[in-house]
Amino acid sequence: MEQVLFWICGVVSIVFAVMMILKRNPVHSALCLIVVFLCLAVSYLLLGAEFLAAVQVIVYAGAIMVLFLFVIMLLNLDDEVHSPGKPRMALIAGSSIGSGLILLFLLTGGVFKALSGTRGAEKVVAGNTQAVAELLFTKYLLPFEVTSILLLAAIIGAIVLAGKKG
Amino acid sequence: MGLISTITFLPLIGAALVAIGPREKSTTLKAIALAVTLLTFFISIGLFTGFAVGDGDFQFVEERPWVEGLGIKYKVGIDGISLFLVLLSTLLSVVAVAASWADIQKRVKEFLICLLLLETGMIGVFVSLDLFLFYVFWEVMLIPMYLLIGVWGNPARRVYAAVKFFIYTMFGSLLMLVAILVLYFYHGSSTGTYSFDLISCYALKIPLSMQIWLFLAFGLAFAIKVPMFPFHTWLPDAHTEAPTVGSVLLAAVLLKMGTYGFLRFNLPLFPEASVMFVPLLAGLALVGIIYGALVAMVQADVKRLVAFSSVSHLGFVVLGIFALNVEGMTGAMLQMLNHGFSTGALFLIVGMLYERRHTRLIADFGGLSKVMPVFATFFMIVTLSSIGLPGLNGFVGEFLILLGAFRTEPLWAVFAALGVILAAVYMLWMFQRVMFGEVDKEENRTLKDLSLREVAILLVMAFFIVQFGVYPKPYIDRIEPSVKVVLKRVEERTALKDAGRGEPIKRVIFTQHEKKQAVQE
Amino acid sequence: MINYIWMVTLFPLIGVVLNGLAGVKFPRKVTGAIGSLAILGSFLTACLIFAEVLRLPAAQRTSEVVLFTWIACGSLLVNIGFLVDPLSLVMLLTVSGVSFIIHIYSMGYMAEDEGFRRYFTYLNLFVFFMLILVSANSFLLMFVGWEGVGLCSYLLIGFWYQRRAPADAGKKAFVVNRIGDYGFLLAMMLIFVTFKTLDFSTVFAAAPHTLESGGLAVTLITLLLFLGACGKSAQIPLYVWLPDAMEGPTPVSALIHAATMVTAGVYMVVRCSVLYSLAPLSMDVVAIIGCLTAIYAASIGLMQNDIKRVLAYSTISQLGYMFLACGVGAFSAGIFHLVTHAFFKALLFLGAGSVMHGMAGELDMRKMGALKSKMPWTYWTFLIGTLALAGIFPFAGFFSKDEILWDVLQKSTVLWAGGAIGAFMTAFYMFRAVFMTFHGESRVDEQVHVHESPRVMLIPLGVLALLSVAGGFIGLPLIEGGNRLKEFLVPVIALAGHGAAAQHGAHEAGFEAVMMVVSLGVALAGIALAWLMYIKNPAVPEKLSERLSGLYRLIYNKYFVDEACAAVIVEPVKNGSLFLWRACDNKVIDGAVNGSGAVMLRASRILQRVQTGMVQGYALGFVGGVIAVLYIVFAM
Amino acid sequence: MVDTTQYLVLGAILFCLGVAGVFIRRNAIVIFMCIELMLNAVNLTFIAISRSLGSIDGQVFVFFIMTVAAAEAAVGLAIILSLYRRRQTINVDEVNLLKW
Repeated sequence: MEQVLFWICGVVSIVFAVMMILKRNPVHSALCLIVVFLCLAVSYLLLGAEFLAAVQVIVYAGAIMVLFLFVIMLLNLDDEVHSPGKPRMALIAGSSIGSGLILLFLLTGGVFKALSGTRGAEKVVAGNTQAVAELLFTKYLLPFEVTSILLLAAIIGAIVLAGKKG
Repeated sequence: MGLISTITFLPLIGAALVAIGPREKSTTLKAIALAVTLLTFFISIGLFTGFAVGDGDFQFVEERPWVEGLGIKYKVGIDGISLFLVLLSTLLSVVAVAASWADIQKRVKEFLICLLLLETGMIGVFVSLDLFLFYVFWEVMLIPMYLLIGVWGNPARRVYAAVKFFIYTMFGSLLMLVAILVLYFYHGSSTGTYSFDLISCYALKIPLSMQIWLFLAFGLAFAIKVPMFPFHTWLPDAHTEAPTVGSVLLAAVLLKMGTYGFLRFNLPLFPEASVMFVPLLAGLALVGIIYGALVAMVQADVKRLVAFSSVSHLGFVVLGIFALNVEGMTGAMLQMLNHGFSTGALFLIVGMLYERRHTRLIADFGGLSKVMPVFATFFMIVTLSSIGLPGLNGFVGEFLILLGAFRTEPLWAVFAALGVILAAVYMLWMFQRVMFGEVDKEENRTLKDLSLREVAILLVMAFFIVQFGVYPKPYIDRIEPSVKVVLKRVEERTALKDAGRGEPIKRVIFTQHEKKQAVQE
Repeated sequence: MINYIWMVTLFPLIGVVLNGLAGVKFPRKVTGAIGSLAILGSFLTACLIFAEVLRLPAAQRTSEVVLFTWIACGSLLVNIGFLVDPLSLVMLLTVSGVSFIIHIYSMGYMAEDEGFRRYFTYLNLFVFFMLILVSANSFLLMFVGWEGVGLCSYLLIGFWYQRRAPADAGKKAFVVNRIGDYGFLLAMMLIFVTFKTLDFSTVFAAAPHTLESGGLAVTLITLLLFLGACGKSAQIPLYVWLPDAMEGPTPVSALIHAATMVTAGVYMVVRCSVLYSLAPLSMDVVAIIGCLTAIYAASIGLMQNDIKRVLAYSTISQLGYMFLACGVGAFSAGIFHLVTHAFFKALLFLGAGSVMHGMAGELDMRKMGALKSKMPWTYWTFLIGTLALAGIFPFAGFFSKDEILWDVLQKSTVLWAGGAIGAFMTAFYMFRAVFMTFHGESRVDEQVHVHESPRVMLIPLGVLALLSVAGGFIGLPLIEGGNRLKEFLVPVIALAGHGAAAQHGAHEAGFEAVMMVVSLGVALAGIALAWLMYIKNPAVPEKLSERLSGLYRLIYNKYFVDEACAAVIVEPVKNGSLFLWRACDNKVIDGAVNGSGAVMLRASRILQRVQTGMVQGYALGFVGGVIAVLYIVFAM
Repeated sequence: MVDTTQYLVLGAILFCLGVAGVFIRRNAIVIFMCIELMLNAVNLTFIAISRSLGSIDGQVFVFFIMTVAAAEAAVGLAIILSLYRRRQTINVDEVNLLKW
């Protein structure tokens, strides 16, 4: 059962990711991206990270993508015309992606080899959110506080940058 | 706070005073600067009077730890070699401030600060006995000079000239820094204590292979400063673009740091290498003499002509140093001072002409000696002194150098003496085109003669020009012992025979009984 | 009184200081007076010292007065001191005497010149340096006088600096002198290396046993010294500056280029007679060059039309005689001719000066003629001078020139023949000058109002004429004790005793008398030829010049020496240094320096291309970097 | 039970697609979205490995990554907005002021 669900999410997310890249209209790309995020949320569930799945849906699909859509709408961008003068760039991009993919496959193999020996028991931890919260507020308290400041900075930055120019 | 430290840092305090002073009232600023430089000069006369004549070693030595960890000490002191160079710097700083009274209009405050900083740098270089301290002052002296040329030079190519001057000297001094560090570590490894102290470095036994590289590194830095033949192209540019005062100080004092460096560092620290490089450096010096004189002949710009004449004169000095005998080196020391006065005065004179006519091309002048008779007499005296007319200061130094060179290698003297003829040719040709002939150009007719201030300055220079020529004994008595010390240090570890006579290294010439001696040796 | 010798040189110095610095406000008379009195002072002191030395026995006549040490460095010790001995006294007397007379003369001659004060300052400075040169006690001090005199001749030749020609002539004189001084300088260094000192007394005392006679060292020293002498006394290679030196005021030519400065070379050779007698090769070189110069200069003198140029070439020729005398070892004869020449040559120059003064600056003899009636006093004094120069019996020139010719005959008949030809030519061109200016029909154009010079100029002419006549009697040949000058000089020249050819046997006397008549005859023949060509039928010179036009033009243009030396020396040096500066300095060295700067610039421009401005290009860089790192870390 | 390698492969593919998207697309916002995609791919690998290691730390990291992503998105969009306001375009090629 889990296997089937994984394959569905995997295929759907890849298909929609490719569509996101190829779509002319930015809004369509945004929508495709939302679908990809949802599939990922499902995979998090499969991996037993319910809390993160929820956060994923809320934060990414909910907040960030809405923000994206909002900005796209604000700038009412027309379709991206295929800029003529850039065949060269596409070529480079294509080749680099190809090589990148191959390399990454190698790496994942390599990484996995290093990790293979440590397959711990996949115990499903009850109360995933409690565990995450407990860990978050003990061991990772400092990063937690730092991220709050980071968010504050981001807010101020966004206001200043996008604020009403005099 | 010993005598030397006061002299070195008084101008610095003066610079601070000027910095505080009111910007718009430029005359008060100049007055402060003049007062400070005069005070420094009078104190430095204390050095002269307190100097023990017969003693060749360092006197007035002050030593205070600076950075113990690295073994860097604040050690200063003078001997016969640096005594008169310090006096020259203090005196010429006074002359510089006086000469720049009317000359500099814009940014007077910064100008005076640069001048006083330059003075500190100059004196510091001549008095420091710690290699690190020497290098610090060497760089300190560079920056104000760069600013002097770059900011107050004449607008045409001053930036090019300033940058060229800076990069040329910097290139050389970086190599010197490397050499100093090598010396430092070698000193550490061979004697256990890491120190930059010059005196203890003198005692080091450096293997010949290392000596050669160190000699070349130090030598290059000093050769660029002298300037010797291949490295001299910065001098004409720096001189033509520098303000009058800038080129006076540049010619009179800064050029001497190169030759002083040879005497203070290259010869005593690396004797075997020095003896090895004598033919090379003497050769370059000879080329410098003849080349400088020949090229000076065809210059259309007076300042450029005088610059090339300095290349020729300093070629003599280097030849004197590398004759490696008492007469040659004492003559070289004297010629350094003479060149300071005669070329300094020449630049002052050209500056005065430039102030009146705002041009330096010889062709623009003609028949000035009728229009400005007082100016003509001073110009005549200085020209004759730079030609080396006996009775004036140039001759004593030049004759001793030629004598020293002749003792070591007669051929050197034969070529070097050619420089004496060429000097007469280009100086008199220039003098004739500027001063004689009829007053054909309209602007020359209305030039006003020297003001009282200008006469006072030139009188000071003329006094020393004559005094050196007629009675050089007090200077020679103080220089000779220190030169003998340096020579003895070179002789101890090289093939040269007894220090006093400084017999020629290779062959002895002419007289029968000396031939017999040569056979025995 | 001897140790007041430094007073002799001090007086002119006081004159220079007074006239030069304080004299701006003095009226002309006072300036002239100060100048002349200063020289008179030194002349009188010289006479007092001369009298005192005369009373001393011959042996102790040389003494040295040292003032202070000038340079004491290493093994070199030079002090400022003066040598009082017969030779220097003779020179002192001649120099101060003649210059005093010329000072008086120039008070009149330069009366209306606006550079009057400057002129007297320079003249006094010149006499100061000349007296130092003559009475120095060491080579170095003599060199000080040597170059000082060169400087003053530069200043005085270029006195009228407004005009271009004098300025050029001055510069030429100084440079050519400097070339001579180059030789002197090298000789001094050689002497110092050999003897460890530069003082005359020690050098000449040590010379015979330190230097091997005829050896390389002594020959080189003497030849270099002679090069210096040639520079100063205008001998063959370095005489080019003297004819141009006539651009200066005439009293200057009289003083510097006739009486004193040019004789400095002869004095130096005589002073170093000890060294020269040790180097026979150098003696021959001196003699040959002397003889050559005598003939060569006389030949050019034949064709000159400018009266001062004629006298200039005759000076060069007479100097040739003096060197000829020294070359054959007759140093005292050389000095004797030097002294007499100083008198009559100064007289001739001053005479020419007063002719110029009367003719409002006209120098070209072709525009003169029949001035005899208008300027009688000048004519008669000029005639006496010419007779003395030509070597006619009772006059000074006869005795001194004859003594030289006689001593030369002892050595080699060829040189004697040269000397005789020279004498013939001298007599010819001198009388040609006299006939063209004073006799024949007047070619003077009308508006020139010819007048006799003022008395202040004529008295000096008279005195010099008297000296030209009486001068000869201090060196009478044949009669015992007649040659008082030679006896007086013996202590100085005796040092070189064995070199001199002084064996006057009894039977020689008759032969010498015959030779005196022969030289007198040669001189008279010259005069007769001149009279024939310029008085009897003036057409002859034109006809002669057409027929030998090639030779005539050659001699007239002074053998094209000036143009040749300009082309051979001056141009190549100028172009060479131009090339040196342009090619070597600018292109090579500056090129390398700026080149390194340019290379840096070009390299940085290539690197700039990386900044394409394309954001994605940079991203590509990142990814590439990441891949590379991962590859290295994991796959390697 | 789905083993971790498959998740890692999925994450890798998504990541490469994100990278490709960044190069291919001209529109700044779409590039921005691709970057978000890449971030999520990384999150996926994090969680997959955290599960295989059996420790929660990985998930906490993902949590932090998400906050950073949010902050970054906000600021990024603000930048794009001001860029658009100034240059009236967000086509990456035309924003090449830093070009030499």
